[in-house]
Amino acid sequence: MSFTIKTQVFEGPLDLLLSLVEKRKLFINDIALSKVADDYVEHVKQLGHFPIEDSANFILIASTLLLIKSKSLLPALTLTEDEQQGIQDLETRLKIYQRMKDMSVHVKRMYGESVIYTPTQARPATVVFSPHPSMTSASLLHAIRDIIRNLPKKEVIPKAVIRKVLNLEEVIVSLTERVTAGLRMSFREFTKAHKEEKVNVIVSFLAMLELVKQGVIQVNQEGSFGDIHMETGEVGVPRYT
Amino acid sequence: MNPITASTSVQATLSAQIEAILFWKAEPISIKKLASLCATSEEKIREAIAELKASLITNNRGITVIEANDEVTLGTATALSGLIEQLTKDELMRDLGKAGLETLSIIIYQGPITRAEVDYIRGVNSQFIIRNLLVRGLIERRENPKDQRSFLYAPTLELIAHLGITKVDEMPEYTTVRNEITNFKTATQDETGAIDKSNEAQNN
Amino acid sequence: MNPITASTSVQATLSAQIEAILFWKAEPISIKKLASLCATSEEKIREAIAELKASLITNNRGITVIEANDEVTLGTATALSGLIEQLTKDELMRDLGKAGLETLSIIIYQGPITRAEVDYIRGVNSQFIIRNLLVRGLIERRENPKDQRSFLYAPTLELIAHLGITKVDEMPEYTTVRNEITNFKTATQDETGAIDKSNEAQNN
Repeated sequence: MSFTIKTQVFEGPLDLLLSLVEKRKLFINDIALSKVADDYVEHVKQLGHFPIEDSANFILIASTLLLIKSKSLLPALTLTEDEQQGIQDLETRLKIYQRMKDMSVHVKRMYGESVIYTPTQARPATVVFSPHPSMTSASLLHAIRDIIRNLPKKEVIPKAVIRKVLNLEEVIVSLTERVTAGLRMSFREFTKAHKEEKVNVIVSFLAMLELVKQGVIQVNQEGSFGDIHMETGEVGVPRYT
Repeated sequence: MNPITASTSVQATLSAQIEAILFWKAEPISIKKLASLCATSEEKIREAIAELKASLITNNRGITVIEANDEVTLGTATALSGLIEQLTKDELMRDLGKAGLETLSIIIYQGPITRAEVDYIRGVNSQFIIRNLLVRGLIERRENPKDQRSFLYAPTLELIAHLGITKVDEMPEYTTVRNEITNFKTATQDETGAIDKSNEAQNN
Repeated sequence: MNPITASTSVQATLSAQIEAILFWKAEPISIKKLASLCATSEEKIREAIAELKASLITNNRGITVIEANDEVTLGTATALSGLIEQLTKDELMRDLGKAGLETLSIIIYQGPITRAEVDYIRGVNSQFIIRNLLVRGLIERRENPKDQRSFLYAPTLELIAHLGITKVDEMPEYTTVRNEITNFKTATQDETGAIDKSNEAQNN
């Protein structure tokens, strides 16, 4: 686990992801992404307080990464077309982002280095009072009203909703409770309660993987289209592999 | 400034240096001032000006050097004066459109106001629109008592009279509008300091 | 094809006309507007601009033509930027900030581009940084011919001038990078679906 990266400020989830990939000197592909999935989740946990709408972006990418990782761990896992697309998209975005990051070095170096200056003022011309017929009190009021209407407002996403959908910890807690109580249940059953959004499925999945990682539960899948069954392992005695 | 740029700028001919300065300043400059800006003698400046003048004529360029009373400036070539005169007329008649009305309304309702603030309220850069409004005598610019490097813009008396009022506060909904914009400015300024950031290249 | 001598002599006058107009206007002017002012075709204007540009370079002149988004303006030659920099009182804010640099690079290398696409590449909401760049006059927004509800963002002449280039394709690796990105995108089937998803909350 790296602690050097922790102090860095990331512009967004792709910035973080790219720095993790580059740190390991990997090319952008699914293997690289599965390798950095754990690092990414770890960093997202440490980043802590970012604006709620950004955290949604971070967590969505975390879920895609864990999907990639779980596919590499459980090759039998079948991905839906959407999920497959999501993985490909992430790769593409990251590749584009990487090229843009490279190019930003040029922009930074060149910006302000040898400026082409444009004239500081208009060529001297005699000022002739020349209002345009469109300039009336009424049209000016209309114009300023338009401006006021278009003043930027924060794009507010209701905090309560996002919290409910994307709070990892809550999903983990709920999953842990149900697993310890019921000992054996299917992943599909668990996600039934949250099926409104694909995000929920992914987050549940992510939470499950988190539990797997912590050794709280074990996963087995019967056949490639079968349900994933979870059962308690040695609860309270984490195993690290 | 890196050494490469510095050395190339030394290599640029004196007449190119003079041309760039005159072009950029857009107003008459004395020979003496040019000599000091280019760190050379007035004699050399005169030679370089003659050179520039000749080169502009030989190459049939659209601009020319105008000299009077030991001052020089650039102007458009006399052969093109008809075109430019037409352009000037068209320019004054042209409808400045939505951008013009917007900018003018901000200066009327919020003036005296800096260009940075106009930019910030509009969400786009207003440099050229403001120049246009100045040339048309619709707005005027004054010193900013709070900041020597920037100017304040306000409607001209002619504009106020043209709008059929005697003072800006007779504009419809003047107080309401002013308050609404002030609220926006104070709310966002605290949060982001965005006005400061937009201050660069403020030279108008 | 007309006799070569005849056509070059017509173009020489045209490039002088353009130079005079650009000089006098001292602000960005569209190719279309130039064509109407000079009563000729946009095609001929483009040729004449190329000629003017070449002639300014060949004759080591102090000024240059910069182009972006079908607009042109005159500026001081890059070789003289050090000299003018010493004369200007305005402190250029060179630091764009990390988000600004990132967003600007995307708009330079991939523009004209929608905000949804910028968001998609950056993985975060770019509303405020885009507004900030608009206010600073570094990018401009225009109608999106493909979608009336969204806008396209592109570098301004001001940005091109700040980078010390005369056209956006003078940026290092410009064509290579643009092609590469097109290839990345076509490699991913149906990636538009993904862009649509990030389209929500697009109101800037």
